[in-house]
Amino acid sequence: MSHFAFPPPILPPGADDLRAEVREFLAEELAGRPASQRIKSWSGFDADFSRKLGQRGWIGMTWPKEYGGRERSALERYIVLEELLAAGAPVAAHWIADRQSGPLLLKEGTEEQKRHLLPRIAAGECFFCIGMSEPDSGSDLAAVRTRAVRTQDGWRVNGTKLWTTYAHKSHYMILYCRTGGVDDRHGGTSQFLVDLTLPGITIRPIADLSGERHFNEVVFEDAPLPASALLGTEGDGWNQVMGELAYERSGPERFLSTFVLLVELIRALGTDPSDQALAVLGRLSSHLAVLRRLSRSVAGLLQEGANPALQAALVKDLGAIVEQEIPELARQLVATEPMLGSDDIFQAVQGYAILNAPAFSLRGGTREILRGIIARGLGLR
Amino acid sequence: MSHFAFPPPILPPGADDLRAEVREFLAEELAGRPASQRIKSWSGFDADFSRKLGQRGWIGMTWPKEYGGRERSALERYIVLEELLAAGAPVAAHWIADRQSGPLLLKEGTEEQKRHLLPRIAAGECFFCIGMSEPDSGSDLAAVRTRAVRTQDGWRVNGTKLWTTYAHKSHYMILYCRTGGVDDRHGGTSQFLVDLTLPGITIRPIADLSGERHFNEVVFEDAPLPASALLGTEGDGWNQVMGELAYERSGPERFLSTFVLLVELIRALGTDPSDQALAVLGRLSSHLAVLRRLSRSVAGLLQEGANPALQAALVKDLGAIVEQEIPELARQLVATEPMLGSDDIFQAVQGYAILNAPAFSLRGGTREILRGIIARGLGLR
Amino acid sequence: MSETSEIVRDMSARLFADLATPARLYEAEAGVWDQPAWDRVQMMGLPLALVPEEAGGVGLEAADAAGLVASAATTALPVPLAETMLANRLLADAGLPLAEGPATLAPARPGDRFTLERRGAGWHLHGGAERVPWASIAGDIVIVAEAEGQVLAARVARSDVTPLPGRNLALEPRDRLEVDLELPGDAVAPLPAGITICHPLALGAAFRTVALAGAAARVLDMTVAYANERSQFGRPIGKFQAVQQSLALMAGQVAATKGAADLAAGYLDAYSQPGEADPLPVAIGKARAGEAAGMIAAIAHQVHGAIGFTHEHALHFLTKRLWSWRDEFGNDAHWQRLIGRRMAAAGPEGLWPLLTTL
Amino acid sequence: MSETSEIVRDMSARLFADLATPARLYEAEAGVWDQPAWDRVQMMGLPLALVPEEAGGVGLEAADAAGLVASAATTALPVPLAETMLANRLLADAGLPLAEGPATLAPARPGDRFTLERRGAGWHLHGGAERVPWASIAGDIVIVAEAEGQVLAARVARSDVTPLPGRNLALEPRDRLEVDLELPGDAVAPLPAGITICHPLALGAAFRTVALAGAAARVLDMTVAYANERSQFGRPIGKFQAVQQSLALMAGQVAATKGAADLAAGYLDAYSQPGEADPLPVAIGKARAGEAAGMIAAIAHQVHGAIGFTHEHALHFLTKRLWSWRDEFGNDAHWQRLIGRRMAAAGPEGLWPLLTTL
Repeated sequence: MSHFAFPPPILPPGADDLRAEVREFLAEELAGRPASQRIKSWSGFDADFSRKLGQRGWIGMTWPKEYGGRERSALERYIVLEELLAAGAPVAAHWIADRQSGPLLLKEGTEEQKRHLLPRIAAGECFFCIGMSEPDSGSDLAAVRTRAVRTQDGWRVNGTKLWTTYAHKSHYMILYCRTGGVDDRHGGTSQFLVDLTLPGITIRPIADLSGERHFNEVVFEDAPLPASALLGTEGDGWNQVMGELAYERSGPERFLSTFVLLVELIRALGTDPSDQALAVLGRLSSHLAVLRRLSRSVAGLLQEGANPALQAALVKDLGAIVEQEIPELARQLVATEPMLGSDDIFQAVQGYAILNAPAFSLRGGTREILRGIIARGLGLR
Repeated sequence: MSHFAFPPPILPPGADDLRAEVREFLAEELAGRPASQRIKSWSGFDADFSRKLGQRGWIGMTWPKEYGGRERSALERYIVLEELLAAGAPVAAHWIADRQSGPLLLKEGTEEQKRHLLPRIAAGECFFCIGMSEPDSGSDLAAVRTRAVRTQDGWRVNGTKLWTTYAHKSHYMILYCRTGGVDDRHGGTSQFLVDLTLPGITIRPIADLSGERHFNEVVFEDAPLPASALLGTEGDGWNQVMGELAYERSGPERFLSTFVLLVELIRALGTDPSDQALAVLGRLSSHLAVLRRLSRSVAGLLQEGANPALQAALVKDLGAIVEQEIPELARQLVATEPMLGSDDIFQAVQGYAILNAPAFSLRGGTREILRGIIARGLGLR
Repeated sequence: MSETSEIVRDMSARLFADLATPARLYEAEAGVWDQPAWDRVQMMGLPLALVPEEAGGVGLEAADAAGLVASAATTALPVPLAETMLANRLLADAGLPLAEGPATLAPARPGDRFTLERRGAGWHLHGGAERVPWASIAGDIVIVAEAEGQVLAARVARSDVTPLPGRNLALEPRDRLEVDLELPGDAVAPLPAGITICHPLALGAAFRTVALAGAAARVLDMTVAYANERSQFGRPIGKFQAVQQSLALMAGQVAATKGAADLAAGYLDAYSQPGEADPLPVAIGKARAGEAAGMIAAIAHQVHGAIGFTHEHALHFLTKRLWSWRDEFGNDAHWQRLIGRRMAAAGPEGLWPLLTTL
Repeated sequence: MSETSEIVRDMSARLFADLATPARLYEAEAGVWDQPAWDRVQMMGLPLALVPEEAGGVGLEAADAAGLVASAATTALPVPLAETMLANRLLADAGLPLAEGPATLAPARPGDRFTLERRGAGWHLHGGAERVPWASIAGDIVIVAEAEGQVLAARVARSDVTPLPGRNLALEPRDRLEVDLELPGDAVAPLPAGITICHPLALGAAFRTVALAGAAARVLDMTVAYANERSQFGRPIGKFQAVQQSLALMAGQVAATKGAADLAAGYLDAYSQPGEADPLPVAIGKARAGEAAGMIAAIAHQVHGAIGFTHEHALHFLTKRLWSWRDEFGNDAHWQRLIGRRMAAAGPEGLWPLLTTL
């Protein structure tokens, strides 16, 4: 019976105080930030803001104190994350480092790597990007062709990474590439910690359909990496990457990407919405409340050291559906012709949401890949 | 550009008169028939009603007069069909014979078969069922195991057919079975015209989840068929069956199955529905109007001798979606706890629709199979 | 969960599975009341799960009691376990004698109301309710009504009323109740402060949410098993990507019913606390699970194909309950509107703070 | 379709494809008006397609004119072909001089209204409209308003007004128009009887429906081609059943836009007939195509993956138009409510007879 459990999340002690503290901080920091900026959610990049967060101790919160962390629980970290997202804070600068690269370093890094980088990440001063996709390897990670070859004093990298979010504003990339034979689809890959100021690395921003430039193409031409750049075990790249996924999939960023639009929708509807609007608001709220419950449950499982890969995939899949539905339902209730940069906030927020919604079921594993993972998790043979 | 055309349907001359005539007939014939019966749509069986329709010349309408037909156009026939369905007339008795078996006989039958059967079908006195599915062959038609073996004076049939709708009330079955080797998945099959009163045939009704008994299991145990029972060419069964499909897939029965519920919904909503109800009514009406346009277009294409297999599959797929949506949307607008046989008509009609809706995307080829056919039609390799 | 509750849970699960055989489910559909099954359930004390120990009950935590309801729902066991648990809890809350057999609660539909008026030493109870679950089977019916500024529970013996029989799609009794009765003074007592007239609806909705989650999980299990077992085109249909994608989608909806059930069950604890009983978590749970139920049933039937559509296959015992229960004690649209009103009242700045109370 | 119209159609299709190069589409997004493209379109006489021959136009049938609009839409050609066709048709219907360059019509949004009042020998035109397509580019703007019990067309030179620039998501001009003008007597004339004040909205909606169908068909083509071309896991993604199922679903929606466009285009013929011009077919067309547009864009982007999300790939020229056009001249919700009112007024017995008039 029942292939997956979602045990009720346990509220950490002091949760209410922490939440109040974060809200107070955000009320002050985001005071002048309009909804048309806040709708960017975790795509909004602001290095100053990230540094301030670091100063408050809200980056790398769960990490050991010796590496700059605060040794707080996953559910306390969850509170900070969801408050940031719900408020539309610009968290992109440190997001990847806090969510993925830091935990990866903690788990796989050498002592030197950890001492060197984790405190700077936690301070909100060191930003990371993920060099995973390639022109011919999107969902099919095992098809990467970028290759690192051993040299006398380290590695030489050649190849092209694509869709690398904020590479042009990051200090480091976690590079996933081939170090072994092409026949060994999974075994022949490794991860590297790449200082993006090294020679032989060219970063070219790519505009997306709304004209913003978050994506990059990163070209490696005989880029020399020191021996110390290897992250984890040579040949173990595939397994290391798979281990990151539960962190990446179950967070509140998987269902709050358009939350700011929902807030603006409520504003636009006013105090006496139609029955139709009430039903839509109620329905969306029920989805978000339940997702939040499930997502916090996964955070609790991760905290306990469980492997909730299936649950995380389910949260991401459900979350993308609701994130994408919000702009579609909003337009049924408030007639607007969306326009980027409009003075009419609803029009502007809706425009951003419409143009960006398609990405929600692509990033972090396409919907189809994710559902395949779920199906295997269900025991479909 | 554009893989499929839907040329505008041409209104046949005299269409309005024909429609008025059918409406008058139905108003009289269905006067006492409550919506809880009419919701059965083309599952409602009434041999008397079918005979009356035959007397009016509304079965086999497009067939040559020499076989009892009226030589009217496909679009005239379309008018009769859609009026019958919209009114919830009990058409099941003659439906298969009129839609599939008759045209198949016309195309593949011997002169003797045609003379013997078509006039009786057109008179509404001879009913057919389709012996296609088997316990281990639902969507995978090529996996049929029922087999006809040549004997001195005909054939001997063994095997089991399943889900044979109204076999227990039909005079004939069009049997699809194996006559060649099992290795030849498609080539080794043929069609037969089976008189269901022959010995060696046992028909066992199967109750469906609403307790109704339309389905049957039909067991053949050394059932002897005369040589004249072969329909079309031995070994050509697969191709013959595929040829039937466009007839089966594009008709108004593919989107009007729950039309009676929509009518009752409008009645339940009264004269001043909420904005939400107006939007839902408008949306459903837009779907039905467009489907009707597309479906009539396919009828026109069939009339011209084109092969609109892709278009027919598209109509069926879209049609099943809307047929299934109607009960789901109705319950958003009118709070009711559905109950079969309730005195409250809406409750009863909704109950029938909910219980039967799952079949709409199974019968006549499952949604998945149909979408595979569409994908191939689009040129996906 | 305590060790005792674990034992209760495991024993109950076995009991439900033993009792809910296809043969008995068919009989129940034909209208036969399964007294032997009820006797076994009662013998285990399950109808008293939600009654505090000091009131003569088992005193399970809400989550554990909900677990029993979910467990019974996975088997489609045709007895009013949830209703009797709730009726007894209401009786205990009001300090009235507990029910001795199967019991139920009313009203069970938004908008249905009863009126209570004092008449001498007793009360006059008047009104009607549609679709009261198991009213024709219950020995006692607990009716909640307002009078004199209080919310009261009235204990009515079914022998004093004549329910008009009806059925849901799963053919469980859902009966109309017309009441015009004189009740003795000790058959009526106030419920604790903070409880509103919507309480029976919220209680019922909470347990229907839990039951939907139980049935949904079972339907997923059956469908996955069928997909692994059934072959078409030479391989198990579960190997086809289209089927896998559908089942993944279904699993997401089943996960949502789990989260919904957790939220809803919380109401059963929360309303015992001082302050007004807030039905918002129930509203969210029932709305979300009710929405999921239809999708889950649709995908289950799509994957099962014709076989799942037959009366002989057990799938329909569960899908018919999904289709029925989603409409009972307020359908998803009802609860969505209630949530929507709360969110609209909270306004743009209050939405997130309200969501984070859940 | 006559031989002449076939020639026009084929020549136009070639012309549109020649003109709408990625380079020029990027320039148009940057705000550059493509005068050379417009000159070529005008040279072929296309802006006069809907004007009867006797009024100096081309006199195409509505279906053929719609075909041109659909054809231009498949290329995302950034000129106001549909708007100018409609403006000229309105001018011809009112017996006013045709436009010499690009033109447009207003109001273009439900609820926007202008007032016309006689002042001496001339007229006073007053009012405002949002999101008037190409108003900042058009040489002439045809404004429809009611006065003295008639529906009138007013021909306004853009040089007399100052549109406030705006853009849709595809960065096509959608401008605010505030008008407070004295017009000479011969700049205003009544439209034929039977035309209502909703006429410009219906005309625009009809051609947006047609354009949605054109863009939708092209998006399907691009997506099928991409699925056959792009490999993942060692084979074209179009071989994966999940992708095939999505594309089939998308094709269904594209088919629906075709049916919708056919219905909507019929209005352009129908309103010329005596009697009231019934916008119901337009309402149905725009509602259905508007609903389909979002699903089509979503599936196209899902199949294209990251590449389709870049500004360099041409997909967004079309999907941004799908997302924009569905909201223009009344979004699907607007038209659905209108249809809903008609159906509710027809009542249970009138629904089917009304549907069969379409």
